[in-house]
Amino acid sequence: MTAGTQPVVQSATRPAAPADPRVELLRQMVRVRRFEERCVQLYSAAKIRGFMHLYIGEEAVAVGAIGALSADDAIVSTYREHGHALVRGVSAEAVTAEMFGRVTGCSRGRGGSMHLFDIGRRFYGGNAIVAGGLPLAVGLALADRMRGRSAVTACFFGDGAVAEGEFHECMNLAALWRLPVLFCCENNRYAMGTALERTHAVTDLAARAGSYGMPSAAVDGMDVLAVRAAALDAVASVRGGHGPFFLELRTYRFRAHSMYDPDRYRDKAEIARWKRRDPIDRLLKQLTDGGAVDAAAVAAMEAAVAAEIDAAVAAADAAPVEDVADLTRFLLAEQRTRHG
Amino acid sequence: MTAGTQPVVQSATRPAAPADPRVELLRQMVRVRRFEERCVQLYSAAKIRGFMHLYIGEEAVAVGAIGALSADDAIVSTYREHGHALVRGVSAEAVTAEMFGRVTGCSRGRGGSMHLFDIGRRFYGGNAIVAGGLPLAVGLALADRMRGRSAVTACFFGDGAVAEGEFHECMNLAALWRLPVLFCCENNRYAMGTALERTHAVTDLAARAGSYGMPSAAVDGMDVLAVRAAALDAVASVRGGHGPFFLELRTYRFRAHSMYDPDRYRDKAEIARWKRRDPIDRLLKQLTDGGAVDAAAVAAMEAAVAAEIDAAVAAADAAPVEDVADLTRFLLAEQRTRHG
Amino acid sequence: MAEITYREALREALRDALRRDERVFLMGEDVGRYGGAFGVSLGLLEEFGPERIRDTPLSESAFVGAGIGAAMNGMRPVVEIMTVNFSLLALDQIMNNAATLRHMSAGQCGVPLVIRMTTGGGRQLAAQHSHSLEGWYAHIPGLRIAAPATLADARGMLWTALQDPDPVLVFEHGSLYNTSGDLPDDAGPTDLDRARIRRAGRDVTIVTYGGTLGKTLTAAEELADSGVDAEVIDLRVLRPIDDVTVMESVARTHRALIVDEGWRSGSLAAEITTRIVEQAFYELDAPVGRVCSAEVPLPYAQHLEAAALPQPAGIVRAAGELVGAS
Amino acid sequence: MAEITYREALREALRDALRRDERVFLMGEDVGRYGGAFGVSLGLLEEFGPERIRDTPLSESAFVGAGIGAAMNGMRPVVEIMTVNFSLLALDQIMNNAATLRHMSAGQCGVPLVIRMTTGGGRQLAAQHSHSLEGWYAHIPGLRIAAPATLADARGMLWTALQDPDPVLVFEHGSLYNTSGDLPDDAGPTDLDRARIRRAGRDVTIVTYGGTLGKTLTAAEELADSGVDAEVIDLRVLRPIDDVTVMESVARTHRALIVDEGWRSGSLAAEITTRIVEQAFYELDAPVGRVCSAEVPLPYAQHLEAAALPQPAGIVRAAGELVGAS
Ligand SMILES: Cc1ncc(C[n+]2csc(CCOP(=O)(O)OP(=O)(O)O)c2C)c(N)n1
Ligand SMILES: Cc1ncc(C[n+]2csc(CCOP(=O)(O)OP(=O)(O)O)c2C)c(N)n1
Ligand SMILES: [Mg+2]
Ligand SMILES: [Mg+2]
Repeated sequence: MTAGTQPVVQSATRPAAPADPRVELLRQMVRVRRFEERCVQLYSAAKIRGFMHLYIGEEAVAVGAIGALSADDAIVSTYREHGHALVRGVSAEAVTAEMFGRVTGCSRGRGGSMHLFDIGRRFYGGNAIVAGGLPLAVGLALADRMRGRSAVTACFFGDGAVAEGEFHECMNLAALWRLPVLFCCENNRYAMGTALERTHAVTDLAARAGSYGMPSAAVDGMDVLAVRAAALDAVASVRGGHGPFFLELRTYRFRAHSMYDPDRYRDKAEIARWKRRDPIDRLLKQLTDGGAVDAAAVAAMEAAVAAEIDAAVAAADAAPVEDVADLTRFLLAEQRTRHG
Repeated sequence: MTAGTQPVVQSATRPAAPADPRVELLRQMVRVRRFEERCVQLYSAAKIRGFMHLYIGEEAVAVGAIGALSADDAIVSTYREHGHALVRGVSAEAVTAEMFGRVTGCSRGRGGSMHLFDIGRRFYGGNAIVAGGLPLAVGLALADRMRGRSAVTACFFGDGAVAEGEFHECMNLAALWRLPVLFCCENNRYAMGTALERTHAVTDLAARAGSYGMPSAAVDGMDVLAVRAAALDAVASVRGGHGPFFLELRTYRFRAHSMYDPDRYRDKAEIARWKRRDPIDRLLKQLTDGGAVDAAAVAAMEAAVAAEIDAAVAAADAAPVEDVADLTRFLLAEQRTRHG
Repeated sequence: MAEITYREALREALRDALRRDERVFLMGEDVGRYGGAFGVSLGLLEEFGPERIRDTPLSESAFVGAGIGAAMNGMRPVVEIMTVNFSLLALDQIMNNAATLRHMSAGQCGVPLVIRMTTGGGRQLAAQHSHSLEGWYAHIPGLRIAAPATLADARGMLWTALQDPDPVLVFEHGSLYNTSGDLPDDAGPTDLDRARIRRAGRDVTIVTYGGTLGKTLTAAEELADSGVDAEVIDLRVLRPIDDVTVMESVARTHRALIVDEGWRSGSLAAEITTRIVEQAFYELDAPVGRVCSAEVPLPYAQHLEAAALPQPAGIVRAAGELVGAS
Repeated sequence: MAEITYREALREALRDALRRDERVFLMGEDVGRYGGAFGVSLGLLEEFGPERIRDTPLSESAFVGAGIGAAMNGMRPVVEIMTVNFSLLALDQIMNNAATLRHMSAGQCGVPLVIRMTTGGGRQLAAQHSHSLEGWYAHIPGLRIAAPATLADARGMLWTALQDPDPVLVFEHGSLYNTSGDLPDDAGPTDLDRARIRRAGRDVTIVTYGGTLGKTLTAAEELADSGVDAEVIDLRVLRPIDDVTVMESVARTHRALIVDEGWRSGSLAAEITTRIVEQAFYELDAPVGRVCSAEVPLPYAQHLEAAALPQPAGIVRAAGELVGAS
């Protein structure tokens, strides 16, 4: 997208390919950011309920890492997955409607913020049990391998999840069987209110991979270009048959853990320090400095994003809810072969 | 004990101090070995039932490691714990009676082979859930630390247990809190029928400790002197306040996993190769070559051990069983303070 | 008398225990610097320090097991599992160690441990964060299971649990933390033995506990308006169950309804029903009824979740049917 | 017709499934080189190779979860958890993923997974190795729970389970592996829907399943000697429960006894009892009885263990009392 001459991207999910691919990375980050900023308002307005975990500050991770995947690859995510879902192509409307509890939501309102699903896009859901998604990722990858497919399964989880037993079991199993799993550790330095140093005896998480014989890389998760480059390498390694890869993405959440969290445990100065590394500001500056975008282009981008979100919210708001009579629908498959 | 001139040790649990301390190590290994050989007969005679896991071949580990502990230190063990219990000082009679299901057993017949307890000796039991004892060890050590005691908790577990999530959680927690735990990994190269290489992506288990920042050592578990030396160092490190220590004891079980196991998965040549490294033969040769024992001393030792075991079996055989009316006794404490 | 919330009552109980007995300490995820996921332990770290208010890594099995080990070794730990949903990760430790060690060792050791956890649905937290599994735990011999539903029990059960030589699990329903009311300044320990009649009535016995007590009392008032006088029993302790209080009530009312947020099949309500059948069959004028959660993972959407959970209207309907039945 | 053991029948079912459907594979601890802890899969590694007969590390949560993931992605895994005792370590995966994913995703994905495990006591394996927790699992919506008690079901349930688009847990009682008898050579799949009357009778309905079916049939013969004609129902499927078969029987006999190896409080027996009360109360001539395990961790000593478990004598006594009751 060059300085205002090209038409503004109309559809958020199918943008006209911009000249400089970095502009699309910027757009995706802005889109996730603005979406979640709107979510905060919608939560205050009690349109969204339950637990909601924001990704604000961490956008470079989803945009960089998921951008390195192909459409055949699978993704397993956490409860902090708005960004993952949006970047993967789940529409803002489907996500919003889900959080509004509407039948047009990507899980028909059954999941809410923590359980966005889009199996058509191989997005195997947000999982709200810390580390609970890792075994699924191992199994998805196992099946792809057994079925002779070259797909990679990317599995997102936090620094806190690394302390769970399941992390260990899954790292070992994936490495032992050389499965095509890309372990994406979003190290935002806190598990709720518990800082990295009070969770882990050794805080260099990427180094852990070595004890499973797994290759790894630690990347500045506030730099979307670095994330993307590292993820492309990692995906190539996994797809090349070299077994799983552990990618540590060093990032920070600018907001509290969830909407319930008064954020008493972090130093304001620390938050301010990290905010100076805002991944959007950083890329924007690079692009502006290099002349790839100008103020008008950015304004157009913001306007398009705002329009997309406005439309999503309006559509979600107008959407119906699931019929209560369908409460137990989907508990089991609708068709079951009977035998014997 | 020098060549036949000294009286034969009468009590197995309180031997007269022999001149060369290695002789006592030999005696303990022989005692554990002969005890278990008798167990095999007793199992065939259906005197012992249920699961029974033999330690034959691994005696140097218990004798060397437990010998390095003091009476105040605590021990958490597995289902393969006859050796640990005997070396800790639980009488052969109490162990036999336990396996006979008698009220004089060290768990009054409720536990059997897998659940030997002697809390007076700080022997916190055999645990039959693989890795299930590790969290207990962490907690015992935490309490000792909080209570200002200098005790060490030694926790035994196998190579297979290292794959369990609990291993990871406990290693991290003990290291993070710098608790006085001695992790004793009895690496006998098999978890039931599954060889080390098919369980672990990285088979150097001691190296794992590094990823928790924990000091470690790998020792020849067929050499009781090496085990003892390494354990003394490790215990000193833990007691000295340097946090937990991981000791890998490289050993081998000469018999099948349990009495149910037809041992189809191991190569006969491999077993034969390891038998040539029998820890008892090895020490015996050293002691004989050096003149510390002669044939007569060994015969006397064997006779004393046999006598102890005979007496234990006879006593266990004559002992009564728990009254069936006491089935639910010990489910809860007999005394409970009522409030409110 | 002071106005106090359920959350504050729990905190007072913890503070009191930490002051009275130096063997007591609190351990769990985010109990310290965060102040507890539901704010229960806010301020305790500052008052008692990090040795006694211990933030743990996300390692449910390890820190619950560590609580067991510490309890066996002279301490009186209070372990907080953030919610019952995560307790599954520690269930092996609870079942195979906490509940079992005393018996397996023939009384040589005991596990005087208290485990607290939040339970229940109703806050739109969806399928993985809305379980009501206290009925499951009540199946395990060797445990005592408490479900404080009132301010007095929130304040009073902890100390009693800490005096118990055996493990006690305390289930705090997530909907209760913000409930408030007056509590006497000298409110003391409450027993962990007996159920309580929270509303006396003659026509039907409604047995419930924890998060559904409030809904049941609401239903009882509605029933009263239509002339049905319900007796409401708060079980308080789910293991062992106080059969006497239940049977005496059924002997008076001849009708019983159980309200339980667990999924219907295999619920605690089934156990209570069975005990009534075993012990008071000939007193019954109608089949025992139960109002439980629908057998479905709890959905996020408010209207679906509400439809899945026991509600006053459903309780009124079920009780009305029972009283109508011959 | 050929003489076959329960173990062999299970093996034949596995072999058959592996041959018929290339998506099927077996995964678990020691299923390969060892041949299965109880010998069920002996020889299958040699026949089908290590890709389809996969030995796993001791990592219950990881490999059960991997089975779930593989099932979601086009395979038909059979996961063996060596025994129910260790399944607690995988319970989070079973409850929060296997049983939940279809509903939570509004039907976008399903988990056509079969999990097999050994259950039960009676072999002097002591407290940590003798659990009967299938009743617990029967509480979880989204699962189907099977308990093959006969050779025909050992041979026939697996294929049906593999056709199911949802997760099926199969509980094999440890005491059954060595039982033997004749099975037709063309023995085929058996349903996972209905209970079966294993012995017809008029005086009392005895409902049981799995490891206690044999004991119950023994008791029924003894009862017959003393003139009591017991009908014995093998539930076969513990979730969903076939109420119709049970209620029709109770409508004939007017008396019911449940025999269940689970601990008494909170047992599956309580659920069956409650359903009978809910659906057939006015048919009952006596309270429903239950014979369950004593509420104690199972002890090692033979005489204590035997006293803790349901036994024919206790079943005879309980049924006798029921028939005696007015
Ligand atoms: C097993 C489990 N334990 C506890 C929780 C409660 N909880 C939700 S998120 C969270 C922190 C997780 O931290 P991390 O893995 O670093 O991810 P982040 O939230 O920072 O992205 C906790 C403790 C949970 N959901 N699951
Ligand atoms: C959690 C759990 N899973 C499986 C088992 C069954 N099992 C008992 S011992 C064993 C092998 C353990 O191997 P390892 O840790 O190496 O100890 P070893 O028996 O070799 O001493 C297995 C699989 C168990 N007891 N607990
Ligand atoms: Mg984090
Ligand atoms: Mg081993």
